[in-house]
Amino acid sequence: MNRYTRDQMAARVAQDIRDGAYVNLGIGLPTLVANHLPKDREIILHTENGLLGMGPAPAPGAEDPDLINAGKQPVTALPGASFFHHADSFAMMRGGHLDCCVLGAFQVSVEGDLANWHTGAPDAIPAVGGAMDLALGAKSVYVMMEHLTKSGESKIVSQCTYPVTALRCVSRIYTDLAVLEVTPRGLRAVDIVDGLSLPELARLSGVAIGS
Amino acid sequence: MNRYTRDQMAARVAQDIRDGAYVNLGIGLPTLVANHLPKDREIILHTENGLLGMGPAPAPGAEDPDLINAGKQPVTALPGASFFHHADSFAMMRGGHLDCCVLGAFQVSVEGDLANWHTGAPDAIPAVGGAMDLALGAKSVYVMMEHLTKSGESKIVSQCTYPVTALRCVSRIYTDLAVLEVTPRGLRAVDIVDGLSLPELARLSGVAIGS
Amino acid sequence: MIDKTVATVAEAIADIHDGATVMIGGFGTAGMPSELIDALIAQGARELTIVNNNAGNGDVGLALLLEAKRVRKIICSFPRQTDSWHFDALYRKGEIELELVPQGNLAERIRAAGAGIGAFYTPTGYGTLLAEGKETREIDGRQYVLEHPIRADFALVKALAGDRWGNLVYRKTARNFGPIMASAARCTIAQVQRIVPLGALDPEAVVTPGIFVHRVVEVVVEAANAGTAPAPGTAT
Amino acid sequence: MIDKTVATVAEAIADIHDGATVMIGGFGTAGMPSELIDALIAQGARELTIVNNNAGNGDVGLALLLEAKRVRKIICSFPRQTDSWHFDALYRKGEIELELVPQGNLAERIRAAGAGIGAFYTPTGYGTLLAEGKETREIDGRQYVLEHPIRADFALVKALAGDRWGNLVYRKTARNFGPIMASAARCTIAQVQRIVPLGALDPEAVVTPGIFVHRVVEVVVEAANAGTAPAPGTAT
Repeated sequence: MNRYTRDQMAARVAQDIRDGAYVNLGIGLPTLVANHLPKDREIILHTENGLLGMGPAPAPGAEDPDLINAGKQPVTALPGASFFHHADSFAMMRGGHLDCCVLGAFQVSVEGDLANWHTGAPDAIPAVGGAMDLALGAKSVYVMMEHLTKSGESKIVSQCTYPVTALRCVSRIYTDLAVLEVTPRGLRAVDIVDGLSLPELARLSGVAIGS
Repeated sequence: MNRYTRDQMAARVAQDIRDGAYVNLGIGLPTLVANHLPKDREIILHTENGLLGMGPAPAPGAEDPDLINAGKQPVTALPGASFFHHADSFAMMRGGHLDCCVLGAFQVSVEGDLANWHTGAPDAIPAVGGAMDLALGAKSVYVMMEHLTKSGESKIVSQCTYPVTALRCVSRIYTDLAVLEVTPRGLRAVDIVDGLSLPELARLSGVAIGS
Repeated sequence: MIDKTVATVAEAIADIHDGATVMIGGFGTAGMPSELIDALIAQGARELTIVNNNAGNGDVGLALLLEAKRVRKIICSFPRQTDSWHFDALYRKGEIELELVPQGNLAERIRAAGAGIGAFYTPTGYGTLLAEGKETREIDGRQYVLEHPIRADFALVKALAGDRWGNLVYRKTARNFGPIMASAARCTIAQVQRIVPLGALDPEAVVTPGIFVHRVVEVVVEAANAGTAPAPGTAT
Repeated sequence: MIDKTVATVAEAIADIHDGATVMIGGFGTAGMPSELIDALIAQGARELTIVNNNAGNGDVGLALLLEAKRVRKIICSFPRQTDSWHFDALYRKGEIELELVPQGNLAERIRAAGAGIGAFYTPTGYGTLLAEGKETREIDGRQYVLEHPIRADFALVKALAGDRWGNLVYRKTARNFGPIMASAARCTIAQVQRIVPLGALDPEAVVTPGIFVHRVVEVVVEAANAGTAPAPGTAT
């Protein structure tokens, strides 16, 4: 079976982010999107620890421990950047000012419920960070994830079995097999990887998917 | 009958403000207090339109229309001053960070209820400004007012007949006749103008006053 | 490329529609975006709901918008001033609706709109006429009133300088309501004394990050005219 | 005269009592007031409730306070990190209580304490495990959870510079929780890289006005040592 690579997925997400958008890229896979933002668009990255106008990673040796992203990795600040405190930063998110955020996920339901903070395992140490604020704050929430778990189960589900992060928040799902839109009438396939049919995608997913 | 002058009242209030205090002086009579702050104390004035470290009025000709106090009069900013927006400014008040505010009043009740924003007259255009926030925000609320109305009625009352600004908020009352403390057991006279007895003060006030 | 600058105040406010809720920055005349208001008067939008601390001073800015009878309702904390004659006349004739809000609640309700807070309990106003009919609650032995956000279609603010991303810095006490109003409107329009190149504003000192600003217009101000002289002694 | 400067970190934190609630600034190690924490470890206060975004990194600062078993409870948003081994061990042994709060609610609850808000309705967390048992309400068609302020006895924050009035400026993303924590504690103690003369800080750029700060202590930092290197890849 063909699969989109991680870079292809990131490029596909990047293509859907409009010029001038304010965007927050979550930890992990979504970070890759930054490498694929179209050069002819100016997109402003937000990091919830208090920076708008985040730039790429610094050159080796130029790291500044006071200039990091939400993943605590060193970053840079572009001309036009601004710093602010945590209450103001989350006001930007909760207040609906971000155009888009891109998040990883354990599961997404057909209604757009997101589970990405907790496996629910009894011995897991829970940690939530900014996940819940991001999931409900941005105008569009894009999820990037593998379509199937390592054991072949669909991460797209009728109802989340993992603890949810936020309800009915996801707009689009970008996987290694397809791009899906969450609509009031259920999931709709926007793109499918070459060689995979819509019925086969739906069968692998275990949920209905329209075209 | 002897009376304290307005400047004597202001000086008496000023004497009760400790070194290092953060203070908001209301519109009108309380503004006079600024002229009487002891020279050996450093007292930081707050104005609710966004300035801590307010200084005296500027020299004639040096007025800056962008640097005003809550009464919209030109002021100056001292070294160490800071500017902030209205939500932050009222957070300082509501959050209990001011040590003291000094307010004018129409009436104060024996329990410390304050009425200073509205005469209740049916044709009056109501206006409240920051009065309610000041009255309940500061750690100590000092009221400065004439003891009696022009027609000789006491402005210290069993219960306010004017619409209240805030309940049980006043700590001390400075009038042209006395300085009174609001205590859980009622009013207590701290100072009385020369020649006036406590019983006579209570009679003029129409309420019980302890010593 | 992001370029939020627009050439003229007329263009900046062109799409303000009849019936819009418009926040207008300023405390008295300090921070009042007079040129944007003048353009709004010329543009002609009617039946506006205005959010401002006051209800106009003298014969400038907001006072003229009121005089032109464009305002259906005003939400403010201190309408009555020595020079608020246009508001006073309309109010006494019953030609304008007034929602009077204590100044701190006004600021916090605006901030709540920008910050996505659904409602909040404030101690301010408890037990007064201005809390009549509002839900109250005792929390940890103190009494509070439930207050809701104030959102707007447009915010008109005045700042000292801005860049093409919409970052703003203000000047002294003219900052007042600008930053919170900018966050609470669907479309925020800032008039600035100068538009500066991207990167010219210190990122540590930006007061309103560009995410809250949609249009920036430079208004050239004569030095002698940098603000309208305040009316001394008018109250808060 | 107002002089909030104190000579040593030991003096600055001397009165933190057993059982105190202590807010500690920082997001990971950026903005973490490590020298104040080291002094607190040496001072010996026990049974503390700590409010921080995380639960310690590596073998520095907050992690060492945990290791020394001085912390009864931690209120945070993201305890589990690749280098949070001290917290992990205590948690698995049941030797520390955890109150997990979504990061935005954590920030807003701290801000609410500083701003005198009794409680507020937030959309964050609605319908999740972290809102179980909490009051909810629908407002204008959206669902919200009621959240309450988090207050502290002491706040320990790290800033770039401060003056004798307690005015503070921060550095880049080390600002994070410092300004809101400073507003939410009865006693706020700031460690700064340098104490500057009154008037040296631009009043337009002061981030924490001195009213929120009670003690300022200068901590000399070697250039090579200006911060602890972050652990790349550890999560938010």
